[in-house]
Amino acid sequence: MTESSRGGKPQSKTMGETITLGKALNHGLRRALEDDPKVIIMGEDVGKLGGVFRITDGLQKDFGDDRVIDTPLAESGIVGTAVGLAIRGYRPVCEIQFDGFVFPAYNQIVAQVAKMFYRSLGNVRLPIVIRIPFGGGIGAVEHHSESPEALFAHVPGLKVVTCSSSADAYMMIRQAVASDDPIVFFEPKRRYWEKGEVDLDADLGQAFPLHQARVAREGTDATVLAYGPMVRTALDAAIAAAEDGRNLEVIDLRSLSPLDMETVYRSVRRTGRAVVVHEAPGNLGLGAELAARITEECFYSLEAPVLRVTGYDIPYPAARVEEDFLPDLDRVLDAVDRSFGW
Amino acid sequence: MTESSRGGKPQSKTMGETITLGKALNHGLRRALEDDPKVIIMGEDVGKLGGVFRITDGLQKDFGDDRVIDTPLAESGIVGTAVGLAIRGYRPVCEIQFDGFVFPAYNQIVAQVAKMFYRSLGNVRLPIVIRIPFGGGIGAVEHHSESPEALFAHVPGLKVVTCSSSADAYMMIRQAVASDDPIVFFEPKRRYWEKGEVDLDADLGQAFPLHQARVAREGTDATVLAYGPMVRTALDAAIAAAEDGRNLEVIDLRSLSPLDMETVYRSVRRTGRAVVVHEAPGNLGLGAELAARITEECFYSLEAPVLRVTGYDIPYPAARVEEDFLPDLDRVLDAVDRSFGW
Amino acid sequence: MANGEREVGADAPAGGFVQLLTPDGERVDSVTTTDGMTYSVDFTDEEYRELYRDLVTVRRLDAEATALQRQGELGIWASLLGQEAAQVGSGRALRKQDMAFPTYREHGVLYTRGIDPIMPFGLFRGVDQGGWDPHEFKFNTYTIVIGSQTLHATGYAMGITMDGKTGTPDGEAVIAYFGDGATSQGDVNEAFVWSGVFNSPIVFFCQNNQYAISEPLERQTRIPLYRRAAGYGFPGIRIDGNDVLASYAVTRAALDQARNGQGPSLIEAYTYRMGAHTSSDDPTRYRIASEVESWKAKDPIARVRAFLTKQQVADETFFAEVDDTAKKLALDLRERVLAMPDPEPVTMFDNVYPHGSPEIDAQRASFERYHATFEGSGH
Amino acid sequence: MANGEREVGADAPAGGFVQLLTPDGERVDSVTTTDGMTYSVDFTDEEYRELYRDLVTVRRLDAEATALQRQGELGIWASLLGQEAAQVGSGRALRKQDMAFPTYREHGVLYTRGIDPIMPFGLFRGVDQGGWDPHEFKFNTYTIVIGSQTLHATGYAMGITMDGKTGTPDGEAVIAYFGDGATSQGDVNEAFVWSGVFNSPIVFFCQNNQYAISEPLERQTRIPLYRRAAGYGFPGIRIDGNDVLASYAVTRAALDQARNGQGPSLIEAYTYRMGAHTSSDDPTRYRIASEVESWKAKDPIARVRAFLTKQQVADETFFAEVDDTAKKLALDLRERVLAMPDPEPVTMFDNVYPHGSPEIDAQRASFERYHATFEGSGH
Ligand SMILES: Cc1ncc(C[n+]2csc(CCOP(=O)(O)OP(=O)(O)O)c2C)c(N)n1
Ligand SMILES: Cc1ncc(C[n+]2csc(CCOP(=O)(O)OP(=O)(O)O)c2C)c(N)n1
Ligand SMILES: [Mg+2]
Ligand SMILES: [Mg+2]
Repeated sequence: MTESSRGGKPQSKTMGETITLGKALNHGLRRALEDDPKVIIMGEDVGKLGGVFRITDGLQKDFGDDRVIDTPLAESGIVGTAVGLAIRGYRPVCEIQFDGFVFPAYNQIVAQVAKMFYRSLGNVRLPIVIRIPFGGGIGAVEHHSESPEALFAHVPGLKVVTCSSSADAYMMIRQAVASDDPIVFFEPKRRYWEKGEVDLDADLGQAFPLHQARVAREGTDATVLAYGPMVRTALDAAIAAAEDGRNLEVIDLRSLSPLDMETVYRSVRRTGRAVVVHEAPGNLGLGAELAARITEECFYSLEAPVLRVTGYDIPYPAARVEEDFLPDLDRVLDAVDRSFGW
Repeated sequence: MTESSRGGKPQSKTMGETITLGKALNHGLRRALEDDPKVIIMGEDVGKLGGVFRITDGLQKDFGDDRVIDTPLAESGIVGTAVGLAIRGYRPVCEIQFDGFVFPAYNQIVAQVAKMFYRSLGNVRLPIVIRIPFGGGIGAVEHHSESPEALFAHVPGLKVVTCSSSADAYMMIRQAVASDDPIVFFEPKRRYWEKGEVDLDADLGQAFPLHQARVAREGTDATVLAYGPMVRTALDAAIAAAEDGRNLEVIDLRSLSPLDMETVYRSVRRTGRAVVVHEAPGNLGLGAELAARITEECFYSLEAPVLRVTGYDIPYPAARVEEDFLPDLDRVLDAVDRSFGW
Repeated sequence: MANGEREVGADAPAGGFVQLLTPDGERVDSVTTTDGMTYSVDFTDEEYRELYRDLVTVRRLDAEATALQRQGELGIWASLLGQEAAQVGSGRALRKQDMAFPTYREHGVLYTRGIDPIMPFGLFRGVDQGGWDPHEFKFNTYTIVIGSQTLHATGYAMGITMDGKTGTPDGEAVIAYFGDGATSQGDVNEAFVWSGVFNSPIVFFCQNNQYAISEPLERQTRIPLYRRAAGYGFPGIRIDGNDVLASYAVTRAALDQARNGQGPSLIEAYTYRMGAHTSSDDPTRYRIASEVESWKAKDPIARVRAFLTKQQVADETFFAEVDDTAKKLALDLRERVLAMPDPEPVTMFDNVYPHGSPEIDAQRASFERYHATFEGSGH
Repeated sequence: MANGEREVGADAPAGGFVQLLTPDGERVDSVTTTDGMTYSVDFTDEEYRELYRDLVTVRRLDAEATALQRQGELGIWASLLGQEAAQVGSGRALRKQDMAFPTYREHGVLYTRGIDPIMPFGLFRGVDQGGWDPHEFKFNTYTIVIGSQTLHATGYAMGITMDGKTGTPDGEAVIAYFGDGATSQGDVNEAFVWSGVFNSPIVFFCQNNQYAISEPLERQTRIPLYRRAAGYGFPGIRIDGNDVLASYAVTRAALDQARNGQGPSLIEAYTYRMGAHTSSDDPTRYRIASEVESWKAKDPIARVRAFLTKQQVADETFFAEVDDTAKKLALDLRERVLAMPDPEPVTMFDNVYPHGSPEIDAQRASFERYHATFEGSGH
């Protein structure tokens, strides 16, 4: 920034502010509330407290308790009443306090939210966003560190997205709220405090498409597929690999359902190797689907099978060993090595 | 059966009776109730009605309403109280009336049933069986034809099995009830009325292991992997393929978690081709996991990618078009053709 | 709300209920409950006759559906036989602006909303999952998963309050239908919590038809269901569910209270499922014939006919004309059901997402390609 | 059960509560409710002193935990500060054969069950998910998902009936703990349905500490919580949750009714969470200091001390000894917590399935192989 631009009245903001991912979500929700009077936020402790992660901080104060609603403590109730509010014309954004507490609402999500549009032959739209902070690495007790995204991505009628940076957090939450599709929005809770640049004036119409993957780092030797909290891990691995002379491409999937496979295929056809990284247990995780599709589509381009670096097929373990459960830089590099050694 | 054996007192039963799969389950549950006074059955309409599919027919009459319990209409309550009964020393067998009605119990299943053993450091065992009639093809309305098995197989701490024949139905339900692991037992509802031979005197100790896959038909040219209702479809396809000179091996997976991959690998290494068949939507279905594992393990043996023949990624459609949704003989053969054409 | 002596009608269960028309067709002028609510109706002769017509019509259509199912034309049917008064009374009590959330059995309420009675047949025939526009008719889709719709109804009612559409006589209100079995589901009880906390304009209308498939009421509760409401701080009342006048009067009053800003209430319509749970069910396995017989004497239609006759509000000519008109409607319905085309298989890919999905598009395309290969091959 | 005038104690909320010891340390001899139950205690001096010791001890241990958390030795802590009377009174009311199902905050009840107080620290330190044997101590694992344990408790109680262990004075009973927020969960309401239908020997013990994290009671109900029970057909009663005598007397009576075959009941212990929800919480965001102040005057321990002093049941020497012993226990606890070893990472593969799983075995083996490659490399 030049001296003069700093002094003068900025005509066109360049890249805007550097804020945490959590704050970016907060700004995005604020914009959504401003942009459409039908948008409401509901959940446990979202009001005065601003949510346990402060993602809704200040919103009830500014928009009133009719638009930012502290609900009774019952997740089925949160999502079930959101369905009714959506039928009434509202656009509810539901906050689930932690990943492990979404299951009381699972029935309403898979049997109602996902199906009402289909059931009603397109007559009833449910523009509902269900926000879920997910993933581990924060030293928490049971139920506070899970990655249940596959349990939603498997369900037709839902769309599932997740963000990995402040910029995406800000735009994607706005896009999700503006979409008429029911969307489960996973927030990488251990990245809430990581900072990044956000253009707060960005126009929704110009945004990168919500359901498109993004090449987070270009590379030539192998493709690392990640999303949410693991994008940072994958990028770190790519930096480390570069030191060993290996040039990894990192793709941030962003949309988990639908998957933007074109971006993935394009990369893997070039690199011939793919490694998928996620925190969720490997068995029937996103890595399985990605591996299956990549293999079918890029069969003759693959130099090695698609490898998976994931959580183990055990309940999320005690905090003191979670670092051994979670994929990290070393495990990603190990998988890349194995791919090259195939 | 010879004239004399029919007249005399049978010393050793040969293969026993020919009964429907549903009746085999009924016999198996009866045996389980007889064998262990701690076994109880609970669910909606399991008593006088014998369940909507009559799987528990006559059991309340013979074992009393303390052992075959008609519960209030609430699935979370059924599974949640089963947890308490299990802690008390009982071995509850819960019936969920239809696949689409298990979701109110999902929270209790994934956060409690699956985790109590882990949480308690092995102090609390929950020998619970959750029976779920699943799959389509019976011309039913919404929620009565779903295949949610992946939503359970993805969850660590649960074991998931399904049967495809009367003989397996009889033994597997007994094995499941006798196991201390929490087991989700999927019953192929549209096969309830298919008949097969069952040795009612079979000894539990001699049974084929519960979590082992079975080669349902030996073949050399390609491996078809199926489970539950699709095993019959796969076998039919194999017969049709044989007419075209293609010799398909059909594997009945039986256990969906854990998967018996050794049996699968052994076959695919031989045939070089695999097709997975299931009714559930393809995205993140069992086929994805099987494809991922097979590709990783048999990379250099595969002549073509593992192909999937599955339900589409849409809500289960109206009954009048379900035959177009469900994998059938033609679609299996088409996939086999595509595999050979790769 | 404790139901007091004044509410005990003929054949009332212990605890009594609000009854304005006895099984014999005697009118009870008005009923005042222990907490001071007075219920009565003030219908013109014409209105009485139209109520009768509704009752006969919905029963006749239901009978046609049962016949169609037996002939293999429907996959399944959930009959409302015996529950006509509960449904027609409460349905007619709704004002135009009120919204209803049904289960899978509210064909009578659907009829009162002015929806073409053929609508539910798509679902039961298996050609779709329900075809009407819930917004146009203010009658949501049928809901099969027990209890779910009570939370939808509660959310909708919260929205009415947020829209400022309560507190006046022409405000809006919601009615949520559910059965006796449903009262055990967590969702229904959460709906009670929510609507109490938010004082939402909603009437919970529970048709206690004594059974949840094979399970008698005692499997769901040990006290009368209307008393559940007291635990959440709003009124509960039991009505003779076979009395269309009580159903009308009490629902109308509860809806008006709701629209006036007085919050939720629960109505337990004490009735009986005269037929099987659905066409797949065999009730002889779990209930005795004499029980069904005793309820025949409380038929919801016979009593209105007796009343109309005694009061000379209607005569045999009228009754015959009603039967005849209903029959014609039923035959018309039958014809139209038989003519319902099977959907094009490829339409199963429609309406998965408002904004569509490239994955669905790809699957639709591959489905079409695949089926094209069979063209002319007899498939 | 409506709470009548006799139950109104000092500082009672509207509707009253059972109080046997006022905040000033005055004993109320006995309380008779409108439905004829009389509550009183008959403790020896020694028993009073031991109750006091329990209260002081659990508070002291809790304070140590809070300190340990601040020092980074625990990941999180859910303090029971302010709820000692509710927990110690109800915990001591349990007989040896009774089974308890706690939330994550029942450290006081855990203590009364004879479990080593270090046990919950595994969970909060992050070395395990809870270590004691629920069968040995008749105290189940902590449950974090709100409400789930109430159904487990109900099932366990059904099992007691099936075992024929009710209907006698030495029968068994169950107590299920949960908070005010939990009353909104479907599961808790289903537990009410179930236990009513099966007349199960269970006491639902709700610690209404006025908040569910930041949300005040009004977000969960518009009437007192104890009245919820009436909707399911069993008694509900409110007690002064800061009165250890009321907590003991009413819980003991409810458990004895349960073991005698008289079925479930609900106790609402009206109390206050003096600290933060957990160590991660900042209560200044949602509640005012004066509210906390007003509850300090109702402290559950001060009143017992005042009573013991007035009655000359205990003197300063005794109080000093109790403090001293509690302090020693706390320091011992601290040392043992600091000495708690981090688990071997590979143990995370243990106890996934009673019968094990080849998949877990394979992952454990590959985990070990992978880690072996780092040996000596500083990892
Ligand atoms: C969650 C769920 N569980 C089970 C079922 C299967 N089922 C359909 S109707 C029914 C009984 C419903 O009883 P009730 O609520 O009294 O309504 P009724 O059918 O008597 O009108 C059951 C158990 C279902 N539809 N949804
Ligand atoms: C199903 C579920 N949703 C949300 C949470 C997060 N959470 C933990 S404690 C709590 C509040 C509980 O309030 P209450 O029942 O009153 O108990 P208290 O903590 O006050 O003792 C919440 C919302 C949870 N643990 N489980
Ligand atoms: Mg019913
Ligand atoms: Mg609380």
